Amino acid sequence: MELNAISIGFVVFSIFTLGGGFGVVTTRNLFQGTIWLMVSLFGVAGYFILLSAPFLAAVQILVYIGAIAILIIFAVMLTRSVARIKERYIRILPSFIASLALFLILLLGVTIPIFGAHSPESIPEYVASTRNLGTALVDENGFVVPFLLASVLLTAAMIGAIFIARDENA
Amino acid sequence: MNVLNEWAFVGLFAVLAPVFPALPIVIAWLFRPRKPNVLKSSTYECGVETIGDTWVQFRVQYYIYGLIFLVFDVEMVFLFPWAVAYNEMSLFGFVAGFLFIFLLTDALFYAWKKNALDWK
Amino acid sequence: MEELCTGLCSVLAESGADAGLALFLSLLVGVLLVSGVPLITVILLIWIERKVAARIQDRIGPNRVGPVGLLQTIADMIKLLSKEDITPTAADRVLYNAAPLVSFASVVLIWAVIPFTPFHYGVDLEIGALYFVAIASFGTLAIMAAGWASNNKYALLGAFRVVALLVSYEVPLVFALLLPVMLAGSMSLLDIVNAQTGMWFIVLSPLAFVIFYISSQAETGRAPFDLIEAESELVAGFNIEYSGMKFGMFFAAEFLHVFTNGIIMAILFFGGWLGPLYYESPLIAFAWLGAKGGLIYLTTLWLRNTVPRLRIDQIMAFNWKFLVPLSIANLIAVSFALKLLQELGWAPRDLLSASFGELLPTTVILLIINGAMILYLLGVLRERGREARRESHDPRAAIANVGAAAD
Amino acid sequence: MVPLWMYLAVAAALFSIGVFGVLARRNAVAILMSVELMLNAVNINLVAFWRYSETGTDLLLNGYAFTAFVLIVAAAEAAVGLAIIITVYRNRRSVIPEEAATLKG
Repeated sequence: MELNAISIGFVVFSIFTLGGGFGVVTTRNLFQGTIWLMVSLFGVAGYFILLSAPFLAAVQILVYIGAIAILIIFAVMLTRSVARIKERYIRILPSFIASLALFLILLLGVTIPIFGAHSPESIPEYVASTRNLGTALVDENGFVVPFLLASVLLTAAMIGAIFIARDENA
Repeated sequence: MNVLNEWAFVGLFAVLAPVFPALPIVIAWLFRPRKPNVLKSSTYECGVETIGDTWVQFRVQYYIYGLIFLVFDVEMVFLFPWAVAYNEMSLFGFVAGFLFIFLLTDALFYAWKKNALDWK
Repeated sequence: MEELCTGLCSVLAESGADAGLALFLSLLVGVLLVSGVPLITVILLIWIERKVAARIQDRIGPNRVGPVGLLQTIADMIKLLSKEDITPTAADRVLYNAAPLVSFASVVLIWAVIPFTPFHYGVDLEIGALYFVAIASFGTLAIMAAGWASNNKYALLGAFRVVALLVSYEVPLVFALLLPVMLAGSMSLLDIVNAQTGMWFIVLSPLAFVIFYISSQAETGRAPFDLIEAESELVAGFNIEYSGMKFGMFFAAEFLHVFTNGIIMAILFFGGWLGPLYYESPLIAFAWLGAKGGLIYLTTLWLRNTVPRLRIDQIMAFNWKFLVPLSIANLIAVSFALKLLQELGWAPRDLLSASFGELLPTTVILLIINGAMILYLLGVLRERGREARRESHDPRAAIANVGAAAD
Repeated sequence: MVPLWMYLAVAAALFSIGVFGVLARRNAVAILMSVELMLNAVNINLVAFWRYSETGTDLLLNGYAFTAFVLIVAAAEAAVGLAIIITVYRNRRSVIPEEAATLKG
């Protein structure tokens, strides 16, 4: 892995992604946890750019930093416990061992089969643009059914969430 | 310039953009007077002692607005590609996009009828 | 800046520098050139803002420092530099200090994609229009962080109200933004400008421009949506605990944001640099863009100084019950009509190469549709206004209204 | 370019961090945030496999489109999940999942 813009970007975004992830699971303060989550997801958006999917990166920032962060912060403020939760963690050691084991299994199971394969030189030069995605989304041989199902899902989520969260007494 | 060089430009811009506002703040840090005292650096509350915690309870309406915004924002994931491909698509493609928007409008209509859009 | 970058890059590479280093240096020069534009304008903007406000309110405005008060902003900056910078003990120091930086940076970053002339721009991203919306969300998060990190009730309440306002008005903004993207068939701002060679998008979809204009006025926190600095109600809003230069940064960001939105509107709806003789020289093209953006900017100042502030419940009701349904209806109506025309063969499928004559039937039909919608809306608004006036004359209803407002 | 396995390794690490958060945190909002981390780890994998797959001449959009769908599901999950947390908190004054297990016999 020689030193160039992409590898520098990869290292920087890895630090963002993993550091943010650690921040999320370790901070006691949920507001700071949200900010850490956004740092982590910003790193993921950076990966998308490195992987030539800038549209997904922009959408990632729009959806997570623009909307989900705000929503989580609103929820944190709404559910602030009067009695602070004393202990941060439960079952800390078993959880740690379990997730470490999972990480090792994933690492071994995922990297060994593809190690060396898919050399960087063989990846396609030409990548799909947003226009290709748009055409495929509404193509009857493409993704038109999932496209409409996504709309149904969002509608259901919005109606359901409003129904649950609405305060009838107010 | 290829695609990644463009993003290198944006990345460099993103690194430098916070530096511009940071410069005057750092300069101010060099020159400004420093006379802190307990009263000055206490939390502002119209001159009286702060009562209780900062974290007052908020109304659920904030969450509802955030929620509706989230759904419409996520909708953009599909609507932007749809708009970009608009000129090339057939009537079928337009109808699919129309249905997509129409379903979401239903949800907005539901919220309206349930008075979830009122500030209360 | 593309040609400059590649030119500089090749010169540097020929002089024996490492290729990567040459690229980095040329990119750096490009970044400094592009970011110089907003940084220099912001100093001028504050002066224009104060001068225009003063003229509208029948005052003279700054006129002491320098010719016609031009150096007033510099003097103010020096004053702010010498101010003590108070950080409350209870504040979250990291977020408290980072918030003004992110707030300002989120506005400056928009300038990376703005095409100044056909050949001079930072970058021409494939997703330019979406980039503009995505970057703005950093500003929202910065305001939220500023309110929370101050650890002050009023700051947090102010931040909540502002963020609720900002996210609400982003919905019609993005729906209105979809129309230029749809007409041009591209998100790149360069393509959007080039697609307007035949006809400006303001003519093809005036309603989208009106929606975009109103919601960007709200996005920047200007009157009648200026809950951000409703000093008479919220002490000062989210920036109550800020002082000195950090406080100044929030304000500089706001001033710059208004102007940036003016430029964006000029690009999306008024054809950017297009105008007579724009191809003669990049300077003329740049002047056209500046003139159009500046004119839109002046109207926002005019609005700001004439329209009174609304209550938050009115602002929210206006957005969710009027602007959002309207923007959706507008998108559906225009896209349906255009698709029908394209299927009939009356409208060109590619605006990038369509001439004025080819676009004429489309324009007329779209204008009729938009006009009908606008007339209908004006009727609705007039009726609502009449109702509101009738209610306010009825003393019992007025008392009920006061009770609702106090909640 | 960075080899594919590096992206997958980072995604695996992010996923494991998310799993740890889900198992060990007590606050429901924190658990939800950890779930978001896991979903994003999956998204990294999807996009990386999409980018590195040898397509030849025709364009494969499956990975690209699937990521967009995962994003939508993540958003819907966050919206409904947080709404449930708010309601549970309003009724029971608690954000700890174990304490809201009234349906348990």
